[in-house]
Amino acid sequence: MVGTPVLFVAIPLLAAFLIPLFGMIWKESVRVIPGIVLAYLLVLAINLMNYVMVNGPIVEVIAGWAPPLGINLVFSAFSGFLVTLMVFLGLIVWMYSYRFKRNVDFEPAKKYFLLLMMLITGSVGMVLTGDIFNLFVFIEITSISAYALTAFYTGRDSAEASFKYLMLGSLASAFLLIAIMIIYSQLGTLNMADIGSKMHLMKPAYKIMAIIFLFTALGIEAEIFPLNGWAPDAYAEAPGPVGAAFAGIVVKAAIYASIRIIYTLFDLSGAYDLLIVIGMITLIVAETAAIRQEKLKRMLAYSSIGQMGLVMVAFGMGTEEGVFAALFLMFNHAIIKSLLFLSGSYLVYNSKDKLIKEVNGIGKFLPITSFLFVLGSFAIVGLPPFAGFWSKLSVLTAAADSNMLLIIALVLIVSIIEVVYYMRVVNRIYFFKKDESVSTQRPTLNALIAMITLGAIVLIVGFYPDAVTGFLHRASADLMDKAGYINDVLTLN
Amino acid sequence: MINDKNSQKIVDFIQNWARKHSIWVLAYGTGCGAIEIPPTMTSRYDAERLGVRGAATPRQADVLLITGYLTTKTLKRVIRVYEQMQDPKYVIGFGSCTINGGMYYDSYNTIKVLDKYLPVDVYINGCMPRPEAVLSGFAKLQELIAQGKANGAQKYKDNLDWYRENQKKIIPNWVMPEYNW
Amino acid sequence: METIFLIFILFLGGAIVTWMAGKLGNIVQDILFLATILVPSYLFYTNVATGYAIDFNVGGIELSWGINAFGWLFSLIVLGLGAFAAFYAVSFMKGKERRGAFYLNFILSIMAMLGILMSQDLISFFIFWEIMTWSSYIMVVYNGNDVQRIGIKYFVFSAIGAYAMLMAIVLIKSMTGSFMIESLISSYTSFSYDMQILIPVLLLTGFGVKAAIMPLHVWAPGAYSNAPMAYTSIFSGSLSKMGIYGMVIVFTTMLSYVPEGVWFRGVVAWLGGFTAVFGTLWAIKQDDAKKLLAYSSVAQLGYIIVGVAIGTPLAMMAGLFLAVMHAIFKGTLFMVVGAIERQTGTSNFTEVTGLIRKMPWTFVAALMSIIALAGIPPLGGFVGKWMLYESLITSDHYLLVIVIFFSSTAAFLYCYKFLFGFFLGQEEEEWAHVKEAPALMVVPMVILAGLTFLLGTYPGIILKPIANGMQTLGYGMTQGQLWDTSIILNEWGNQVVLQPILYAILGIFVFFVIFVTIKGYKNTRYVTTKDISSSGEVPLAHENLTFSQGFFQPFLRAVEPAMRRQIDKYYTAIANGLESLFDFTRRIYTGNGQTYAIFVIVFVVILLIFKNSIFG
Amino acid sequence: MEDTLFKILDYGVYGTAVLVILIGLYGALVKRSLLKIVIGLSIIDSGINLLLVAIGYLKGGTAPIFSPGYLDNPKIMVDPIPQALVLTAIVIGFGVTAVALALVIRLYRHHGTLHIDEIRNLKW
Amino acid sequence: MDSIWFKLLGVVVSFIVAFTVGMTYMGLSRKITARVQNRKGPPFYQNFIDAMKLGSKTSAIHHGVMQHFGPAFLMVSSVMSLMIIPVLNNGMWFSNLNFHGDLIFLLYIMVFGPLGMALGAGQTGNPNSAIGVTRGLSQMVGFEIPWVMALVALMIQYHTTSIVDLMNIQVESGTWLIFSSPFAFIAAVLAMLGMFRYSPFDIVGAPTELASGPMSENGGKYLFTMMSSASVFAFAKLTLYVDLFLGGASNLIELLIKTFVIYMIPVLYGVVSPRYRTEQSIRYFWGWPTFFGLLAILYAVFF
Repeated sequence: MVGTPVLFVAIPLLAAFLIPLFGMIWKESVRVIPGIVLAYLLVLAINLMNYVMVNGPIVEVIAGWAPPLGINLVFSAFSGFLVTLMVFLGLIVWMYSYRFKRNVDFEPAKKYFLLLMMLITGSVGMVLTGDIFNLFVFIEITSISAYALTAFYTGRDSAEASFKYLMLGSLASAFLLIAIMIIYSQLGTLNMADIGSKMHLMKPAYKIMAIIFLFTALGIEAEIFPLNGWAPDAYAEAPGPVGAAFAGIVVKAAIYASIRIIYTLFDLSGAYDLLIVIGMITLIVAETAAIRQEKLKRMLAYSSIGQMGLVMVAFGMGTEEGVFAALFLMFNHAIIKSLLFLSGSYLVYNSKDKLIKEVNGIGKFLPITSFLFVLGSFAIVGLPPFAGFWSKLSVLTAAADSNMLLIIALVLIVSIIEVVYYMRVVNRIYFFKKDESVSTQRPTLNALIAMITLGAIVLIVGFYPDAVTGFLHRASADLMDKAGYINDVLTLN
Repeated sequence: MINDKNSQKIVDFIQNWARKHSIWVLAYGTGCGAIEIPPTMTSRYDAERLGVRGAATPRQADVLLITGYLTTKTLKRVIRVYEQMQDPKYVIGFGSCTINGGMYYDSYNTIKVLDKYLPVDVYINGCMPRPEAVLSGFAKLQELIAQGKANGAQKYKDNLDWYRENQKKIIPNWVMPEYNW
Repeated sequence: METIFLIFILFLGGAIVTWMAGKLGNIVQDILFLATILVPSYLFYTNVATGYAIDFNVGGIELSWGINAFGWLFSLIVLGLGAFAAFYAVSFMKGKERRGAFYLNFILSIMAMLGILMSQDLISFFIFWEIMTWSSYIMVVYNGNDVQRIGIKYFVFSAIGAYAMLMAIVLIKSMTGSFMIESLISSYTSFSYDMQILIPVLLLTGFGVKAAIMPLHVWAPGAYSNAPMAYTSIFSGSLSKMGIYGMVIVFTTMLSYVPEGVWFRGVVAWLGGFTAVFGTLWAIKQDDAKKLLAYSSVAQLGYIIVGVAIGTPLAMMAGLFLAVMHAIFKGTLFMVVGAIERQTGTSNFTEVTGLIRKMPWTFVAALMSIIALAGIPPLGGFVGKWMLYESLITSDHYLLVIVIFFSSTAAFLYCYKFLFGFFLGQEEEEWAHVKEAPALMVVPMVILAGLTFLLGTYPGIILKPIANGMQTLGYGMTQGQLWDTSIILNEWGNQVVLQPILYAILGIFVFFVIFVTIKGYKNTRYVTTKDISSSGEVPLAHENLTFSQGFFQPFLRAVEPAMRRQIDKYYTAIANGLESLFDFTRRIYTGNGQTYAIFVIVFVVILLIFKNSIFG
Repeated sequence: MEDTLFKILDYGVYGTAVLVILIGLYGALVKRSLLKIVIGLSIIDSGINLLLVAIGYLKGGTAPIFSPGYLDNPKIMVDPIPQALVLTAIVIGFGVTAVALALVIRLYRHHGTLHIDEIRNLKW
Repeated sequence: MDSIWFKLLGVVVSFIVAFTVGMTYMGLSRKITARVQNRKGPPFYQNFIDAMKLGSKTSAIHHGVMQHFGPAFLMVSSVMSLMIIPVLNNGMWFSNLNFHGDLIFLLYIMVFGPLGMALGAGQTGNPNSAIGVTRGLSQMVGFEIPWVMALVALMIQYHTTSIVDLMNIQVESGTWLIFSSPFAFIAAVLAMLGMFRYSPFDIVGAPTELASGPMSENGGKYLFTMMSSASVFAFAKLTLYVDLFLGGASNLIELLIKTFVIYMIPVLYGVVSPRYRTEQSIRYFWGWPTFFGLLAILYAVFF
């Protein structure tokens, strides 16, 4: 073991505070430091992951108070996998936005990377933490930096998007607090494992109240319909890499939190059905809304929401297969949707309104970016032999094993809608005449490396899904093993 | 054997007999004479019993029937039709107008003497000639065919330059392809 | 290394290398392209024997690749036609844009089709199926004409088919615990009644889309006509046969075990019959050669489906034989259209006329393929049709015979239209400059056209592999003599030896051609097509007297009631309705943050109200 | 009497907290001005904080830090954790409000109005 | 008997017979038409004279190679039909190359010629030819339906597709199929009206309308070939009807009588009829003839 989970929270937070300081000394450092930090964290995450795969979860106690009293961080196969994914995506986003524009001023860059580090801190913290109030704190860290990042461009629309996000985010934190209050007032503990072990003591009415408020609060972050009004706006108006970070990092953390709550904290079977129903509705509404979008990133945002709905459905099956499918879907979605956001923002780089019709015929001028976007499109709609296919297959297999014919049919029908709008964009990119008034922007080298890395992963996972399925199986087994989690946390000395 | 004169004679005889009894007529209804064709063909006079029958296109026809006056405008078409017919082919001038212009002798837009433009084998006079006269004209043509004397086409071939000259006098804008034998 | 892997790696690597090689020069790219098609084909036929199989494991899923005699039969269509089309494509694509992408998708399609034939498990079947779908999709939109309508339509229908198949696959997996086709077949009878119905329906939907069966065919005309012709020849020739391949497996294995199979057979056969009729009628109506051939493909696939669905040994043979023949002649015909389009710039009958003297070899290829298509005796199409009729009569599908015969007679109409529209009619000055297509395009066409003759004379050449394939599918050896030689012996004992008939036909033909030609040869002269008997008028150079507008107007007037309703329109209406609905759903996102906040509160309130029924 | 009073007070505190939350919700959901919405959100926060503190309160309890009676009888100590939570929540709420106000300023600059119905460029 | 030369001789003889009979029948039809129209009419051998004249034309034009092929295709179709249809039912004479006469094969061979001819007509570039061809093909689609229905009915009823078998059945049972499957006969005869292209179905070559349609650019030897082919084909078709429905014929005289009777149906129907338009013609065939065809099939299936 080369490090402890606490570093995942501490180092980026520290880096976030140090960035402005170092920036005074060496201006380039605001760009370099996050990279170094994230690279280190990635190495650390991979090492820890390997350790965890062999030795079981690491439970880190902060400030020496043992659970259930103290705050603890849990780096299990499940959370570790997500942390690794998030840190990796953070690195990709950093790489991409190293010089997003060719000449970025110092001030915006400083703020941007600072906020990005905060975002990663919060998200990683959400995944790692074993304490429900700590979760609240991390959510708030994430949210506040997300508000700021959404409003990063000084246009009026980004402020509007950010404000909507903020409104819903405040409600979310309010609900979360209420839920925490209910749980604490009933059980007198904030430790998740402890809550999970004592949940049977709680009165059902309070239990249901708590789960409703928790679910709503986390649902807002996890883009569940009808709580996701902020999402399309925020995705569309945030800078491209931030969109990728939302899709790949923030939402994943929120999903993790809600799933952890439903799987580990509560023992309500109705919650699973609720997940399926809500997930299905989210999927359908989002995909149908996406098909009529005129703005590229907004379309991607709706698609992202839809995918989250699908993840919810997969989690809602409650079987290990379902969890595996959901995790696979989350992984693929993180990779592919990031790829789409990253390449898509170069496709509409110079356009004011980011309209889909402005990508007409752009394939000739931005061959690699366009190709990667198309690759991402193919992958996300689940065309083999790309990564998305395997996750879709596992979702469907899990559904079939749970005897959910209707779910299979609906998912597939919605997939057809998904196919339609992605293919429309692909058609425009390659087979339409270019609009002369649209000027293209060639991606920088860093951005290209970032995108190509993601593209390569899409292909690798597509051709060789075994590259990740091993981890995913462990992670899903880990999530399903509620007793094991409680045991691991509470018996720690 | 084919070059043998006697056998050629026999072949000619048979062929001429066949041609004589199978006359497919392309009735070019240029003038008022066209009205005399139906009575000729239908039940009262029934030209078909002589083997005379209408042909649909010049490619299939043996006889070109110029029925009546021929305007300068129509001449071009008639020449065209005649040249599209397959050998052996015959022309029957029908009515006085084809002989000397008839009642249109001083018209500015009809041709007077058909023979200057197309090699006429048989003229049928009258204005109009009655079906009886038409039938007798066909009989005359049959006679000529049987004797091998209905060689207007050969005449046309031999004197093509002369005919062309006459034709071109009437038709100023000559757009037809030159007739290649 | 296993040869199968080598083949696929060669295909895949070759595809990518060819794609990238655009910078190295066109010649290099062409050679790479041809090598990528030919080398794996060579390896396949030399090193992969029937019965070869290999199992491996990807992502925790057992996969198995192998080839049986039935797949081998289709591999002839795929790789054989593919090789010819590849040579054609090299010349066809000369000087065109995005050749790399074309070559890439061409190779990928061929690889995917071979993969489908090699897949012994449903997952790799599906993977290759989808690779085939998207690579062909890219080809459909390749020219950029009307891609949002035609391309999306193609993809949506493909997706419907593929997802129906996927649903069947996951259901099968959950029931049998395995993705193997064999385990599906062996445990099919133990499924519940619902599943016994549902799974064939889903699978047949999936295959039916590719085979362009009646209600699912609407993508085909647009897609076939929109793709580059060099690709359409394998699109229509081989790719659609993959649907047939799947259907055959469903019919011969699963559906023959259950009593409901009879109904399936009847329904699908009748759908095939209707496909044939309406495909033909619409083909007659088309003025664009590509569209005409596209509808014709739909119709011809209808015959094949009828044969396959009836499923008696003779019918199956007929269907498979027609499948092979259709690959050959329709491949050729699309190549012909491609050649004409390349040389003249249009494929519209109303524009191009009188090419016979300019493109004689193309005409020969077109003529022979058309004769084969029409099913007229000397050439191969007849054998298939004949067997089809025999099988339909012997299996008591009398009305279906009439339907098929009607469509096959009506097919003469568009056959003639195709030949007349392009090659016959008046020669126009506008097309005086047209030259014969390059040798690289003509030679594949002519060879393929020659194949139709060869297979018409010696159908045993292809009937033997078909028989082998059918044995793999469980048809017994009892009818062995049926496909022993090129003698066709129908079930009622009428024996027709084809070769003497063909020789007689040829002999009579040659005799009369010579008679007509040399009689009075010296006095027979050639005249141009302007020298026609048109009431003495001389058509001027710019006057086109060719009859090409409203070619079969009287016929179409007669059948107009049947063609008044188009399935396509209903689909379009549904699609438009859905889009309007979706436009409505997205208005949920009003753009007002407060509304969203109210949504949240409402959500919570609803959950709180229904908490007992949800969590109770 | 005293018990009843306490009870009333008890429920009164809870009720007040809920009332505050509802007032805040009213402000956030019904008022059309951005500023009032922000204020409403703050009020929700305050209400929740109040509720949280109220829950942590022990009748006759004392502060957990160096207050009289604390050492004698740990049981009368008020649970410190809700108070810690409230402190954190207040800080976070403050941060959120600050961001919100910043955004409101920017929105006002761009749109020239604070009416939320007119700030709807992003929709559908 | 089985020598190939003997067979070839048989081919030649039956060709000559067919040519003669067909030509004579056509001449007779002209004569009959004339008599109905109160004319004297040409002699019955008039068609021979016409053919001879056409053969003796000394010049000809062609528009391309297909114009040579067209008449040849037509001849192939006629001669092959003749060879496949057994002329007499004694199984010895005029068996030609018939391979026990397969009906389906025959159906296709019969459309082979018109299609080839259509190609030849197309090459001429004459619009009338193409119009005629389209009309002919359309009409063919029309009359093939009842025709095939009738044949399918026979096939169902007697479980054979062989003409020879059908003839043998009639000989053995002593009942002609006209009596044992009357509806099939009616459908077939109504279809025959279209097949012979007399009025009202003479829309293909309509002389005044289309200038003889597909033939309009053919004169001399081409027309001669077509005429011969038409007469051979007519004989072949009549023989087929006799074979199928009238029990075949054991000698030529019987054959002539029977074929003449059959032949009179379209001729007499045609003499008194005007001309249909194409779609009227098609709809005609899809009306009563198809109905009778359906009846025939039902009859065959249920009885």
